Amino acid sequence: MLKEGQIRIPSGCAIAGIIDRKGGLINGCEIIKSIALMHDRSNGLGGGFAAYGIYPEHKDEYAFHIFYDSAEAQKKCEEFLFKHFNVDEAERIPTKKIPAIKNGPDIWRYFARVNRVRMKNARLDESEYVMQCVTKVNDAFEGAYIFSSGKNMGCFKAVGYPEDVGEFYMLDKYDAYLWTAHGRFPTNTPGWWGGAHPFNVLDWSVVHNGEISSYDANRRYIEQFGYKCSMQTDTEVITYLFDHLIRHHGLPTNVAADVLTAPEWDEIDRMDAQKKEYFTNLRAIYSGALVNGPFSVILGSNKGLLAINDRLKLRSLTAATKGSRAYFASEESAIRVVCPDPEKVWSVSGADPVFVPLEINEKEDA
Amino acid sequence: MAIDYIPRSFTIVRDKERCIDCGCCVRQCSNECHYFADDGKTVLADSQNCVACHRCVDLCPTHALRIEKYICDYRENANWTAQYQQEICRQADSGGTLLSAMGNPKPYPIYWDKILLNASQVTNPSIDPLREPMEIRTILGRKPERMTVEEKGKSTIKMPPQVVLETPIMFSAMSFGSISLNAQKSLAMAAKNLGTLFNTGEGGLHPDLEAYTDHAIVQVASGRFGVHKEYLNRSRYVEIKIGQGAKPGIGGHLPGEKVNVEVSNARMIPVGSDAISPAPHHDIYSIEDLRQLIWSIKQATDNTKPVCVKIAAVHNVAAIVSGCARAGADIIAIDGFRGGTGAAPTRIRDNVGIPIELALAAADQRLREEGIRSHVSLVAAGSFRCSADIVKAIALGADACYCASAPLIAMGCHMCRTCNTGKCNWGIATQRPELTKRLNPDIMHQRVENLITAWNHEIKEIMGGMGINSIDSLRGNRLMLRGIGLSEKELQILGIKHAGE
Amino acid sequence: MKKVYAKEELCLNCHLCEVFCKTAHSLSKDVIKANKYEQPAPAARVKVYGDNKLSVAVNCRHCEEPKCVKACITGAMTKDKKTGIVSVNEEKCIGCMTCLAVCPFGCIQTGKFAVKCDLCRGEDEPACVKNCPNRALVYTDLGGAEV
Amino acid sequence: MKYIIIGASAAGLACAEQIRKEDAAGSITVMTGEHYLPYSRPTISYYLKGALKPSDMYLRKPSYYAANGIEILTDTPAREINRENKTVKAGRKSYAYDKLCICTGSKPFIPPMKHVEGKANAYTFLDFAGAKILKQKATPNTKAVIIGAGLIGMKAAEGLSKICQSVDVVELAPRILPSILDEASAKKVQKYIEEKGHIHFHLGDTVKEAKSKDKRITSLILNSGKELPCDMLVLAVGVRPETQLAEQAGIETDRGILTDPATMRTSDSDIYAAGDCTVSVDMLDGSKKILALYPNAVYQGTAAGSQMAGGNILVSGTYAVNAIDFYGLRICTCGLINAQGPQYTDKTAQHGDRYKRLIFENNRLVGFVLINAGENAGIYTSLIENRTDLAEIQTDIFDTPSLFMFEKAQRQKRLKGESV
Repeated sequence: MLKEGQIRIPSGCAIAGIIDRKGGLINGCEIIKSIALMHDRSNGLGGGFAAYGIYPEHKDEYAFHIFYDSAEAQKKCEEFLFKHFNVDEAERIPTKKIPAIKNGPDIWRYFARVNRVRMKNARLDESEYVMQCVTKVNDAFEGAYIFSSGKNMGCFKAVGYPEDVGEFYMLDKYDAYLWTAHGRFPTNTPGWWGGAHPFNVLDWSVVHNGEISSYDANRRYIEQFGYKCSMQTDTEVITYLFDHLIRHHGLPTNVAADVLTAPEWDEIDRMDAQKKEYFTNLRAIYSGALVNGPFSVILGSNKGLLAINDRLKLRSLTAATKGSRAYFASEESAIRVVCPDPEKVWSVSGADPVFVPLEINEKEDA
Repeated sequence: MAIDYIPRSFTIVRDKERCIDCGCCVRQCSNECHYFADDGKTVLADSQNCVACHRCVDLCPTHALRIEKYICDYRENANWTAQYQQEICRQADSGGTLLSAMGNPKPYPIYWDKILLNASQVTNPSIDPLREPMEIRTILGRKPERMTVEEKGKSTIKMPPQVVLETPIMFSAMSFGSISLNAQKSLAMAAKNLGTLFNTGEGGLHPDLEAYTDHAIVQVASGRFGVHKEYLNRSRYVEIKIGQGAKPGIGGHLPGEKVNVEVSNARMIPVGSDAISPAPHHDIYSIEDLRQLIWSIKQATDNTKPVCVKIAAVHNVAAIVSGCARAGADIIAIDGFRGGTGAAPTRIRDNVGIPIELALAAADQRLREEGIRSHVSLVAAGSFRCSADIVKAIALGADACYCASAPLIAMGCHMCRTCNTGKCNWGIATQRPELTKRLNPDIMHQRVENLITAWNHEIKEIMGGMGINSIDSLRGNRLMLRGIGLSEKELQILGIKHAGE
Repeated sequence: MKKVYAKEELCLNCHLCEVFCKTAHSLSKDVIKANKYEQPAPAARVKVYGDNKLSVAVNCRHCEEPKCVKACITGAMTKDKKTGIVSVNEEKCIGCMTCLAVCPFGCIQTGKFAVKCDLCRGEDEPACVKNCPNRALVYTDLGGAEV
Repeated sequence: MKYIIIGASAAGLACAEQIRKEDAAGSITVMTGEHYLPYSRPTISYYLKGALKPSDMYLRKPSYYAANGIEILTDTPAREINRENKTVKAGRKSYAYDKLCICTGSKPFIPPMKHVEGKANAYTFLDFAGAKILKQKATPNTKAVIIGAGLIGMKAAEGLSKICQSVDVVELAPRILPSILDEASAKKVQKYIEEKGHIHFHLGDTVKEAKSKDKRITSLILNSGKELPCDMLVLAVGVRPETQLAEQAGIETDRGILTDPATMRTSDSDIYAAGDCTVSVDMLDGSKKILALYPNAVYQGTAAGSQMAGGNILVSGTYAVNAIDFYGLRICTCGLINAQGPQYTDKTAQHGDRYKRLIFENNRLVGFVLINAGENAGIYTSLIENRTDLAEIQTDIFDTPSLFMFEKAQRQKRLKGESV
C-alpha cells in the first residue's frame, strides 16, 4: 500500500486553539482537556499540539523537533544540521512511556542559530534558508523528519489520540500563550507520526479539519513558487499558501485569509467601489489560491491566531472570548469545558476569517 | 460528356405516401437536388449533388424525406480506401489543391472521450447547485505578480486591463466573409446577452455590429484585413492570429465570389478580389517581432485592452506558449487540429497539428514549471462538442474555451462540410442574399443563448458533484480527471492518473 | 387588434404557410390528408408571391374600413366588432367574387365561396405565423410599425 | 332628429346603418313596398336556381333592426313626398321627417310590344317576389322566353334553365351581355353557355308581337319572322331609375335623380338620394351615367346617411365593377369597358379558357374584362381607382396582379395594411 505522502488521504478531524492576546501563559492541561472532549472526532491514528512561547530562554534560536527512525538517520541528519547551523543544545524531548503511544520514532530537539557564512553564499534570507534546509532534510534524508522548526515554539505530535499524545509529551509541564491542537481521523492509512497535525513551516502551524476539493488546483498553483507538496495533505498546501502570501508577498495575515476564503461574486458585486475593487483584484490575481470545499483551519504563528472557515460554512468552527483570552474549537462544548462562562460565543462565518493578534510580539515588530 | 468518376455520396429517399408535392424542398435546396416533374405537380430528386445538409429533411412539412448513405462499394483495400481513390479522381479532374471545410474528421484519438470526471462521495460532500451559488465567472488578462494593499479591504495594485466573462465559453473567430453577417450578428447578440465575447475573425468589423463592440474580440491576422485604429479600439480585446488549428502554418483564402461590397468595405479590399492572408505575418519573423506588434497594439489602444495571441497546436506548443507569454501576450489561445474552418487545404487540415487536449496539458504544465501560469490567461479551442469537454479543458488548465462549430450547429449547421462552396443552405457560410436571409438573427441568437445557458447549467452541476462551487478551483485541478484506455505516456502528458487509481 | 404582418426581407419562399393554412382549415387537421387526400380540397387563405430572391406571403389585412364588406352583395362578408376579424359566412356566400374584385391587396382567392383569412378564428397564433420557419410572418398589434 | 328612408335594399340599409352610427338618438324609419325585410336582390337568381335558401338571402338577422333602433315598415309603399311640411304619405298615414333619403332603386324598362301588356304569364325579374312567382310557375316542360341578354336576363335564363327544358333568349344587340363584354369575349361566353345550359339565343332580334289566348301568351312573333311558342315570358330588357316619387315632389331628375356626386344631396337640401335611382358621375370619364351596381349603392347610402346625420363621409369616386358567374364561368369586369375615343387603347391576352382584356387611357388603366382570369382583380381595380401611372408598375401588367407590381415603399405600405 502506498506510504503516506505518496497518496492523498482523505480525513475528517477535530481542531482546537487557545490564545491569550496579552501573552499570559496557559498550561498544557487546558488545551488537552479541550481537544480530549472531541475524542470521537478522531480515530486514534493521529494527534498533535503546537505551543507558542514555550522556549523563552531560546527565544532567538530555531527549535528543531526531529523524528529519527534509526541511529544512522540521526547521524546523517545531525551532520547536515551542524554544518548549516550553530547548534547550542541538543536533547531528547522528554516523553512518558504510556501504553496508548507505541513504538514511535526517537524524538530529539535542537536549539540552533543560522550559520551566517553558509547563509550568505546561499544568497537566501534567513527564513528561506531555514525552510530550504528543512525541506532538504525531510525530502532527502530517509528516516529523519523535522516536524517543527520555528522560534520560541514547538509542535508535539504522534500516532494516537490527542489526549494520549499530550500525556506522552507531558505537556502539562509547558506553559504557552498560544496553543493549537488536532485529533485526526484519516482513512486508508495505518497512521504516521510525521503525517499528524499540526503541520509546521518556520513558526507557522496549521491544524485543519475537512477536505478541500480545490487541492490539486491549489497545489499546482503554489508549486510554481518553489514549494514541494511532499505530504499531499490539505494542511500542507494551506500552510504553503499562507507562507507564500504572507512571507513572499508581504500581505497581512487577514488579507491572506481573504485570498483563501474570498466571498462570492454576487456578494462582491453588491459591495462599495473600493471593497469591490479590492476583492475583484484579489480573486483575479490569486484565483489559484482560492480554497474550495469544506474546511475549518486554525493557523498559529508568533503574530497571533487565525481561524478560517470555508465560504459555504460546511464545517463547524466556534469561537469565544473571555478577558484577554480567545478560544476556538470544532464544537462549542470543547470551549465550555475549559471556559464555562465566555463573554462572547459565536460561530465563525464562511467568508469572514477571525484573526487574534498577539500584542506582545506586535510591539517588537512595530 | 466527360466520365464522372466519383459516385454520389448520398441518396435522397422520398416517402411517396407522405409527400404532398408542396415544392418546399425544390425551392429550399441551393444544390438544386429537388425539382418539379414536367406536370409541374410531382416533385423528383437527383441526389448527385446532395451534401446531406438536411435543409429539405428539416423543412418538409410532412417529414417525407430521408437521406441515406449511397453505398457504392469499391473492392476492399485497407490502404487504398474509397476516399483516397475519389480524392485522386477529384484532383485528376481539377489539378488543384483539395479544399474542404470544418475540423479534422480523421479518427485520431479524441482524448475528451477518454477522460473521466471525479465526483465527491462521503469524505467530501458534493455542493448542491440549487442551494449554493455556483460561480463560473472568468477573468481574462495579465495578472500582476502580487497584490499590494494598504490594509484589508483597500487595494493599491494597479491592475492591467481585465476582461470579465460570466461564462468560461467564448465564441471562436469566424470572419464576416466566411460566414454571413446574420450569423455573426446572432453570435454578437448572444455574446452580449450571455456576458461573453464573439470574435470578428480576420474579416474586419461590419458597421451593423457597432452595438456589440464591448463584446467583440477583434482579430489582427497576417492579412491585416480591416485593421485600423478605431477597429482596435472598438473591441473588448485584440487577438493576434498567428495560427488556426485547422490549417497550421498557412494563411487563409477567401474566394473572390464571396467578397461582395459589404465584405470588401469591412476588409478594406477591392470587391471581388480573393482575400488571401499570407502564411507568416510578414512583419513577424521571430518572437521579438511579436513583442513589438503586441506593444504597438497596446499603444494604439493606450493599454485599455488585453492582447491575445492565438496559435495553432503544433509540436513544440508548450515552448511557443511560454514564448508568447514572455513576449507580452496577456491571453494565449491554443487551437487544436479539430478546430473548424470555412475553407482549408484537405491535406493540411487532416495531417497537420495536434489535439488540443495534449497541447493544453503540456502548455499549462510548462507555464507552471516556469512559475508564470498565474500571470497569463490560457484559452483552449479546437472542437468542444459538449459541456463535459469544457469542464475537462478547464480541469487540464484552460482559463476559458473558444467554441465555434457548436454554436453554428445550434444555428442550423449540419456539418455537411461544404462551406467552401459558399452555397450553405442554412445561411451561415455564404454571402448570397437569398441564402443569408434564412438565418434570422432574432431567432438564432436565442438558440445560441439557449445552448450556452444549458452548458453553463451542466458545468455548474458537474462542479457541484465534485464539491467545487467556483470555477477557479476547477482550473488546473487535474486530480478531478482520470484517464481510461490511455497509454502511460498519454497519461503523463495529460498529467492525470488512470481510472481506478 | 392583432394582425399578421409579413416581412419580405425574411420570407424564404418555402410556402409552408400555405401548407399549414390548408391544414388548419381542413376537416382532418392532418397535414398529409389535408394537402393530399381530402376532398373537397381545403384552400390556403395565404398565398406566397415572388421567387427565392424576393418573396412575400399575403393574407387578409382585416382593414378598418373593409372594401370587401361594403361590396359583398349577400352580407356574407362581415367585420366582427369585437375581434375586428373580417370573415365570410360560408353558407350565405354565393361565390360571386365581387369582394375579390375590390380587394386592393389581392387577399381573396376564388373557390366555391370566397377564400380568405379568418386569423384562425382568434387562435392564440394563426397557423401561418406558427409554422413560418424564419419569423417572416408575425402576429402583433403594433400596427405593422414593428414590421 | 327624425330620419325617413324610402327603399330597404342596399342603399337604404347602408344609409340607415350610417345614420345610426353617427346619431345614436335620432329615430330612423325605413319604408319599403316589398313584403320582405332587407334582402340581397342579386341573389334572387341564385334562389331561382336553388343554390341559396331564402333564409340566407336576408342581409341582416331579423333581430338586428330592433337592436340598432332601425324601424323597417314593409308593405308600406311611399305615395307622396310633401316637401313644404316635410312629410311622406304612405297608405293612409303620413310620416314627418327632418331628413329624407330616396333609395327607390330601379324599375324594369318594358319596350313597346303589341299585346304583351297585362298578360298573366309575362313577368319581370327584379325582386324576390318576382323570383318566387317564376319559381312557382316554371315546370320542366314550360317553354320560357326571356327578352334581353343583359345581366338580369342572362341570370334569369340560367335560373330557368335549371327547371325548364326549353329556354329561349331574345336580344336586340348582336351579342349577349353587351354592356360588359366585347364582341370576342361575348362569342366565347355564349358558346360556353349554350353547351352548359341548353339555351337558344336569338340575337339582333326582338319581339314584334305576341299571340295569346284568354289573357295568356301562347307564342311570340319576332322581327325576323320567327315564331317562338311561349308559356312564360320574362321581360329583362333593362332597368330605369325609379324616380316617380322624386319627380312628383319636384326634385330635379334627368333619367335618374340628380344629386351632388359627393354628398348625395338632391336639389332639396333636406332630401338625399342613393343607389340605382340616382344618376352617378363616372369618375373615369366624368360622364353622367346610371351605374346601377351594388357596391356603389352601399357607398352612396353610407355617404347620404353620414351627411344627413351631420357627418362628413363623401363618395370618393364611382365607377362600374362587376363580378358574375354563369355555370362556373367567372366573369369580372371594371371601368370603361366599351369606351370609344382616340385616347383609349386596349389589349387582350387569351390562353385556353382564360381571357384578359385591359383597357388603357394614355398611361393609365381604365378598365378590364376578365373571364376565368380574375385572380387578384382587386389590384387592377385599385390601379383604376387610384389612377396609377402604369410607368410605376414593376411587373408585366398582364401577369397575375400581385404586390410585386409596386416598388418597395408602396409594397411595404400595402403589407402593413395601410389603406390604399
